[in-house]
Amino acid sequence: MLRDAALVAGKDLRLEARSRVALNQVAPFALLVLMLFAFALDPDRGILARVTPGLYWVAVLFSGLLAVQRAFAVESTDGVADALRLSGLDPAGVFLGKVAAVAVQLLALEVLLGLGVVVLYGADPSSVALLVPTCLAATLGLAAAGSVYGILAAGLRVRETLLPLLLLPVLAPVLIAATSAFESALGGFPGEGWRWLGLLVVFAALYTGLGLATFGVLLEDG
Amino acid sequence: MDVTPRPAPPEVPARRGSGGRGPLMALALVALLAAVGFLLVKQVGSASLYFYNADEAVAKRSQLGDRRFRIQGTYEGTATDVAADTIRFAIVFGGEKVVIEHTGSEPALFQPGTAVVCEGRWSPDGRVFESDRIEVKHSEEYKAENPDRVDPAAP
Amino acid sequence: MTAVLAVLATLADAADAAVAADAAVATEDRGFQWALVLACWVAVLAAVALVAVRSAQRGRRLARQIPEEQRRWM
Amino acid sequence: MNDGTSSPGTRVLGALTLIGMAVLLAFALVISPADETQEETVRMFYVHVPTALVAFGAFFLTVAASVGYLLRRSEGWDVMAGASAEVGAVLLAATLVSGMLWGRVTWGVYWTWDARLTLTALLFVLVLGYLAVRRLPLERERRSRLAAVVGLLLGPATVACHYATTWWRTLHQGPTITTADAKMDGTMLFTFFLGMVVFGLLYVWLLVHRFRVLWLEHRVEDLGLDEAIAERRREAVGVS
Repeated sequence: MLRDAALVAGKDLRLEARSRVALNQVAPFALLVLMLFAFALDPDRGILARVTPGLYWVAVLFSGLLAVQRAFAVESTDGVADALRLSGLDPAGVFLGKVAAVAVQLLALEVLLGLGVVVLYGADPSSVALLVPTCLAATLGLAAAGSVYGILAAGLRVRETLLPLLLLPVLAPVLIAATSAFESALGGFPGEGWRWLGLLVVFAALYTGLGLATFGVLLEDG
Repeated sequence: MDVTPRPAPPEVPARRGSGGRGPLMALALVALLAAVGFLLVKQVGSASLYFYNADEAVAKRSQLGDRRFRIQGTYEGTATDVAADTIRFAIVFGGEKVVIEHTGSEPALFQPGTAVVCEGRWSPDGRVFESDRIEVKHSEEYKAENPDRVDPAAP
Repeated sequence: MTAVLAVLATLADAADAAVAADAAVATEDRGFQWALVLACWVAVLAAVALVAVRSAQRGRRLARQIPEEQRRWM
Repeated sequence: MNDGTSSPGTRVLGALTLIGMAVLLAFALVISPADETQEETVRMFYVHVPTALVAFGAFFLTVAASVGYLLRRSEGWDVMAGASAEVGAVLLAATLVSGMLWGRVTWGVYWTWDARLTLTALLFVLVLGYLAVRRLPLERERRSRLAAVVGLLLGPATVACHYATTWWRTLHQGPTITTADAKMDGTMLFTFFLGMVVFGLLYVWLLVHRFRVLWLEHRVEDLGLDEAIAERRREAVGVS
């Protein structure tokens, strides 16, 4: 299963490395979102500093949505999904591979957005001990939930509208928990942050479990 | 990547139909239940804080600084007007008393003895809590109203 | 802290008058409360009734397209 | 002789529901007393709480039926899951509306983002998403499969929503009716239980009808497909 996962993740990341869609389109989009927030809230520096965690995660969420859509659009076009199914790969392995590929892209995106937040909004990323595990857990949750719904919506004519409708409410807990954890990390009272991190871990575990168990059903005939 | 068809390992059961789904479904259910249970254990009593109780807010006064938060306590005594639309009253919780200066309107059930949640921040000197929104947190107890007491002026 | 206590003492003095005023407001509010209660019940029952009627209409329209023997179980 | 989705059984059920609703209205609006602190607004309790609890029950049936579908792959489970979610969505909408009005008069605000309200809003959106999946223009077997997987997720959301007031600090008050002791006046308690029974009956009544409507929808789909195949055959025969 893990070998299959590595195969799929490798394939996706190689595809990405060659096509550079994430680099050339998703990353600029994410930075653009950050800039738009700054334009909208500029007159009051205080507001921008207070809402930085929320803006950061909203930006991650929206650009993450694009990354997920992209990851599964790749499958549905050239009949790759059929090839995957026929190849006899373990569905759980395919799922893990997809999650890993999406998570790697998301992490790169988060680092980029983190730099943007530090430079543009003046955030202070000194409490790394909480920020890094929060990012990891939230990313795993986003990638796992995104992969479950991504394969579900892949190949449907209405996927552009259906995927956000299904995915955003499901990801709301991640947004809330990650934002709160960041708030307490940036605000200098990390005590509460750890509880939110716990919630993120639960979420990631829940969706990884769900994906492992149901991916076979979802993959059955595309 | 090699995606050429290869024979499925013989021990893998057919993917279609009800056969072979059982263990996976069981796994899914166990995962769901375990996660929910973990969530329950993790979060009971700790709280993602919708509000701080009055005593916690006093204890964390320096930490909270000028952050906006919500504070909860039982409204005691009566409110006095200190400005055109600002009232001052006290809330109590856990043995701590906090004076609230509230600007704006009050909900209908805002009466002495009810638990209230006020939204705002500590004043710069930390003496009073400056609120601009009051929510009444009524209890989960329901008692029939006693007509004699409520309407003493009735003929 | 003493200033706070002094303020509270003044607050307590004004209590009786305020309670009387509150009771008066509360009784006046009854009409408003009834309006909300009735609005709530009407909204809920009307919504359920609307759903039920539309569902029945759709059921009737669909049933006409299906031969009788296929829906004998109903 | 039978031109709709009703049958003798559902007619009896419907009559019981309507009579029960009339009695409930009498108890809720006339017979039961006003509350000591909340006064007349407590009369929203009898619609708010039963609709919420019955809606939660409805979503659990959706989850159970989704599991049933994934295990057995039978059309009945699929239709059951869909019908239950539809009725549950209506009841949850009723809960939200009554809760907003009730909150406006007791808390002083229509809406606040505490754990219970936030989770209820999320649950409602999740159900809307589930119903959107059920409306996808796909071949039925695939649509049912996708819907069943999405339906599973209503389970944790419903549990979290139901226990939100116990797990987290909320503006929303905690449970009134617990097995240990009900913190409620006798007539009020009876009215509440009556409300549970009546909204429960309403749910079952609507569920049966929605089940039949969805079943008929599938039959009409099949009919359309059969006709298309037959037509195609005729064409083929005509050409050759």
